[in-house]
Amino acid sequence: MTYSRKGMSRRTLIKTGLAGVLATGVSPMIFTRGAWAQEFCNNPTGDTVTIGLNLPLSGAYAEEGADEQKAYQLAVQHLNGEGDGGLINVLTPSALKGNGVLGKKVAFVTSDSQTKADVARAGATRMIERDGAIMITGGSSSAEAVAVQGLCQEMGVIFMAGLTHSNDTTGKDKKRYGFRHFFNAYQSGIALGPVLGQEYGADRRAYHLTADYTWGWTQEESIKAATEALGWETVQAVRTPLGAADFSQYLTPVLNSGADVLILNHYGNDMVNSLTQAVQFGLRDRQANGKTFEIVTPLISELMAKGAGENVKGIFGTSNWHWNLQDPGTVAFTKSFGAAYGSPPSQAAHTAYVQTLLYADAVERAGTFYPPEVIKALEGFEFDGMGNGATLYRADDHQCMKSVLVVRGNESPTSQFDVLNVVREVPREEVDYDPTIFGGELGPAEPAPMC
Amino acid sequence: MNTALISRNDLLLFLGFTIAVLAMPIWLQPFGAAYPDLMQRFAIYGIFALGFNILFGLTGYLSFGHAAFFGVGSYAAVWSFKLLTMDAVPALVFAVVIAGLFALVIGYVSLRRSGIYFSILTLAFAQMSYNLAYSVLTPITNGETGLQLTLADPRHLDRMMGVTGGSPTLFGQPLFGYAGFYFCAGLLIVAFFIAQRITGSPFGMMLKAIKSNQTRMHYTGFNTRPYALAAFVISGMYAGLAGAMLAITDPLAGAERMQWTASGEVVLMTILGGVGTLVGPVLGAWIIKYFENIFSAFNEGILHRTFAFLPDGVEDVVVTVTSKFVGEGWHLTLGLVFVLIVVFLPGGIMEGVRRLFNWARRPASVGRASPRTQPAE
Amino acid sequence: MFEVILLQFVNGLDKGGAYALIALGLTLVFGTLGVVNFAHGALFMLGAFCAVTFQKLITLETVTVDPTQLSPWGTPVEVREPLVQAWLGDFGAVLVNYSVPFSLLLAIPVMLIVGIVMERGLIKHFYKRPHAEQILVTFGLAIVLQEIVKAIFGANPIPQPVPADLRGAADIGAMIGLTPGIITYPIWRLVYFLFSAVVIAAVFAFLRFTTFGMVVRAGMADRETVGLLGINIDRRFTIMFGLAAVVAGMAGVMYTPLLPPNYHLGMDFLVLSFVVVVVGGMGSLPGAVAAGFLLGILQSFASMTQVKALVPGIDQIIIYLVAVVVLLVRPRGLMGRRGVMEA
Amino acid sequence: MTDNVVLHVADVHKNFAGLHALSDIDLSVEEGQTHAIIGPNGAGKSTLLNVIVGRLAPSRGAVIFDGMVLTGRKPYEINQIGIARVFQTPEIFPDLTVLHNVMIPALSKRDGPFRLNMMRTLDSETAIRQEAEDILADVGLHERRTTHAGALSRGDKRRMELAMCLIQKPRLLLLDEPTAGMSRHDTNTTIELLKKIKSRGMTKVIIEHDMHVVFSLADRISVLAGGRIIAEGLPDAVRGDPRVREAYLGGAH
Repeated sequence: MTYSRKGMSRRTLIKTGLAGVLATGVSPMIFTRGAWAQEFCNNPTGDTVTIGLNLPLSGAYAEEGADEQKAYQLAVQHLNGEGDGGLINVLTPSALKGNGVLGKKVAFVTSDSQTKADVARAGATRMIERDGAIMITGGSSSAEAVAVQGLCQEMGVIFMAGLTHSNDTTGKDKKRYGFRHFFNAYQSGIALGPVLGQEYGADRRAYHLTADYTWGWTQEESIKAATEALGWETVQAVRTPLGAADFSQYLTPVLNSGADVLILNHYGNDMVNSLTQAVQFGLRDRQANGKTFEIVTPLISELMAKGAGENVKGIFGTSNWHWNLQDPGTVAFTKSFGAAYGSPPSQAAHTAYVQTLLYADAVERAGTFYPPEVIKALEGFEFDGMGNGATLYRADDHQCMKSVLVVRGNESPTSQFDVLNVVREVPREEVDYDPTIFGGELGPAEPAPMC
Repeated sequence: MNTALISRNDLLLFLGFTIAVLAMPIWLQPFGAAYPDLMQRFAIYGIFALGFNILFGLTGYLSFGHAAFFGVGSYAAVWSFKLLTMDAVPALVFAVVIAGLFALVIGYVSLRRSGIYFSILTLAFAQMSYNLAYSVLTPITNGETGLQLTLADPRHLDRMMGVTGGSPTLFGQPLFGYAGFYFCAGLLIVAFFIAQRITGSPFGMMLKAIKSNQTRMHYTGFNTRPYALAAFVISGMYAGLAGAMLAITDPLAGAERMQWTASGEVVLMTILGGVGTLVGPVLGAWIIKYFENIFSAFNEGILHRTFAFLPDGVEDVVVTVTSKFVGEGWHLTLGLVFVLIVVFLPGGIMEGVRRLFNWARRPASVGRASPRTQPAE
Repeated sequence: MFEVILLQFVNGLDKGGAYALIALGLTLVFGTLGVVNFAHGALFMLGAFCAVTFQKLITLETVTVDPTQLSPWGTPVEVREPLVQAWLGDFGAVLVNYSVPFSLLLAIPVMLIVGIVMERGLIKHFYKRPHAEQILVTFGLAIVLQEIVKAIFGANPIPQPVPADLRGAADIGAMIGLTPGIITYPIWRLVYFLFSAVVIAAVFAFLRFTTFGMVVRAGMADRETVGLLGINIDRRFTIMFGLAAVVAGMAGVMYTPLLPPNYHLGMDFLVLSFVVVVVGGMGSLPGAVAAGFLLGILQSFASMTQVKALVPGIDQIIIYLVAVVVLLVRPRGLMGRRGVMEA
Repeated sequence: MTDNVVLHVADVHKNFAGLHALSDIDLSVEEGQTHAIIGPNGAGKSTLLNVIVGRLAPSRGAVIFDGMVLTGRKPYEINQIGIARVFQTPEIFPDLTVLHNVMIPALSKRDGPFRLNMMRTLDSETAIRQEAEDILADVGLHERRTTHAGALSRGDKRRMELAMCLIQKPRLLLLDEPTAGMSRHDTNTTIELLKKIKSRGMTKVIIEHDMHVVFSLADRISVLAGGRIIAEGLPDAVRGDPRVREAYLGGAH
């Protein structure tokens, strides 16, 4: 039962049932080499171009994954000229025409990454090897992002990272083929520091609970540096196991430690749980050193805030983006997403959407899908209108330099989505940093001979 | 049956298996699974399950911590790449030896108990390995991000030989794509052969006897502990081999491959395929990996295209219903498959195959007891 | 230092009680039916979602769409009126406030039905089958249950409120005459502890002092003989499974304010439950309680900075380390009987 | 007492939580003899057997076999010394074929307690296989050699277990009620079988309830009651001993 995929019409494919299902998602892997086409991985030759979405559809971050998927679908529609066009209308400068990318209709394939590095890599490999994906995007953790971007570097396929907040992604593990729009732990620290100083004063004693793995450590380090610069004292930094569920044994020592601020360097469900439990320990009703005890969650998203419910009220944190910003980009995107799905987008959805558009735009500007050219087009690209103000895709580390939001849990939400308030938009200049401080090497841009 | 090397039935099974494995790129085509990465995984997890079956299927000890050896194998292989050479052979050897030693220690302690107590001991050791690999052992494991190759790796042997290049090779031959698959397929076939020999050897019979009645073994003059330990170490080495192969085809070792869910996965593979059979665990591994990689990728777009021939309203209904079971709902299908298989085919898929086989041949041959009662001479 | 240790001890007791309660249903099923139930975590999770459902039901609102106003994401603004308060007035408000404890009223019958259906439909066919098959079928069932919950409730955790009067921490130090403000502990955790104690005691008394319990215990020892006496042991085993499901479900309901439940919750507690049950001794009720306290207290102390400084990462592995040590020193766990689950 | 005593149970006591299961047991079994141990239920017969094979450690005293102290050795070591045991409820390998059930003890005899011979095939063990088939022919199970042992009748299981012991050519064979629960016909077949192997010069210790079996096979008889040996001697002497009648046979005979 062997057959060449090339010779089959769509009709026949459908008739072959299961086989058809699988094969339709697949673009030809046997290249017809035209004189015009450079030779590289998955050079699209038909009238469609396929992008690969690596999403956590199962596991603890399935909600983020579902939201990202919605955003990607929306981005693909907009690129193909369907719907209201979304941010295509506000991106400046823009080479996007709303007729696909380089005239080719955009299609996508998906893979369930389960928020596991191994699985994410397997999924990315499948989408590259079998489904002919020209670009891989998505993800909900830094481990995933670092793993997949390493793979993409080897394969010569561009990776547009989704949710990843660790300094490593564009720091010591940065790759020429990997690009991150999301902000990072270091920027969280710089952005949050002044606001904390303003709200809670310069004389504070902080107690850190930190997720015991690389992301947690970088976050703790960044926040420590930022708060100590304010004059705060770090009483204690305690590492907690990933997925501990019950954090009470780490919270009891906080009570009589002499600290008056608790900083939770947790993410996702860990953060939801540790925050909920910390509030129940009465920490926020407590007085310490003559001040009201405070809790800070340096990285927070609206999904986490929803999970923590009431407990998040009045808590400070940072976000990459939030739907109730008032710039034209945000308004357009929120409207477009809301019209399609009936709810405002999360920051995961936003970064996913923007990454897709930025990639497509870079291809248009490069005039080719050839990755080294696309990389050149992305590196050092200055743009505006995507909801984060004027933004630079920094060439040195492929980190987007843009404003960062300091947010605070909403005391009186008007709807189930209205859980966070933007307290301050920290301008890009303030969260700028020297890309060399984290080391790492981007590696070569020439595509690997494989794939 | 006068050849001492291998019996006729075993030979046929082995040849059949070999052909099936080597022909994967052909027969997996209609299932959409005929791409190197997935076929490599089929081979790798096939080996993992084969080895697990030597412990669980033959000896009857249900380990819930085998992923630890798999993970240790991966880490060892990546370290071999980093420190020595990008060649696959030292990585494999190194991984198998380290995993074997690790299994020796854990097996020595865990085998002091049996039944569920043994299972929990192995689970505990594996979870400790996982938790430590994720956090405290980060200098060795690179924690959350996983151990990766970097340009700055010393690679002493390669330096000495003047070899450059950043991806795994076999005697200079790069191992991507189909080369990688045939490399894995070759190892799977060798692993299958060894498993088959073990099953058919006096040693294998002792393992089965331990599963059947340990008390009788003691009163028959056997010290069962070293037998069980040998089985444990062998299956640990299989797991280490599989882990190393995963690191060779994809040079990254992450802590989550040691988590209890990964250990549970190999248990499920084995039971799904058929405990104690040779082919069953491999089949089980293939099915679970197929679900994880292919079934999970059916999104609504693909479904709409598939059912495009239906009238619009019907199409929407069909797509809505189907999409609950594929794509992000693939776990649901997997769960249902487990329940159905174990309810209707307690011996796993292999029992289904056997039943089909018996059903097909029953009308033809009446006296089917005869072939095995023939004297061996 | 004294107060730190005392507080950690209180925390250990609290964790221990919770562990014992969470594992109770598992050890009941082990002890009476001899079934390795990998769906136990899913039952715990289902219980938690009974609380979610109850809360959603009593906070049902009439939604009137105001088409003149648009939300920022472009949909018409919805004006919501809570229904229960409209119907029941003040009692409605009490209901909303105490939604978690009240949802026990929903959880008990629901979990009983779930348990009975599970046992009659599936588990009873597996009493004589190998443990491996029990594991596969219950694991498959657990996946199915959690995927159904995910399809209904989504994957994000859903917070459940602590009743307003029980929020915050109680100063238990001051109650026993220590300096106020030193030994404080969340009220809801204390409630959970008391709840655990009551449920465990009730189950224990039920098995020890009722005819039903006696028959079940006799059935555990020798099923056939009890059957020969004309007692329908099967029916009682069904009820036992239902009871175990109810206990798991109640543990889940009351845990929701501490841990906003998501569909994955069950798997997170599955391994822990098994460790508690095995350390305690398979099927032993007092064993599970003892193991719960042992693990809780040791985990609590292992998480102290001072201890972690001595043994890095000890808090990551303490539970498993205790399991290994206990099983090597006491082959059948703390209070296990000989020959149970050793085949 | 003659010089060719092969098994000597010397002054063995066994207490279970203060309960005297065995006291002052002194027993000598001569090479080649069949020694029966009889006694009422709860007399301590099985406890004694368990002490001999190493399943239970005596509270005091020792078991000496051919000059070697057995006490403190593990069951498998005791088997390797040359002591095989038939259990009251057959301990066999129900999932394996009858032939394999019998080959396994033969391999134990040849290879010792542990050997990692995984690169040979079972089919190449022709000598062992032949030996097993011969023994199976002896016990009348040759036709059933490919059936799974679990499917055998109780009587056949017992005979197979006997074959599993005989193939090791043990120097001492311990039989725990070898005919318990058997029909009269099966009992007689088993007696014939045991008589047949008597000529092979194997020493046997039999625990038995059935007097018909005991008096058909035993060379010497020890009578156990209340954990003590109350009489010992040749069958006829024991039969006539009034203490035995009182303790064991009661008034019935």
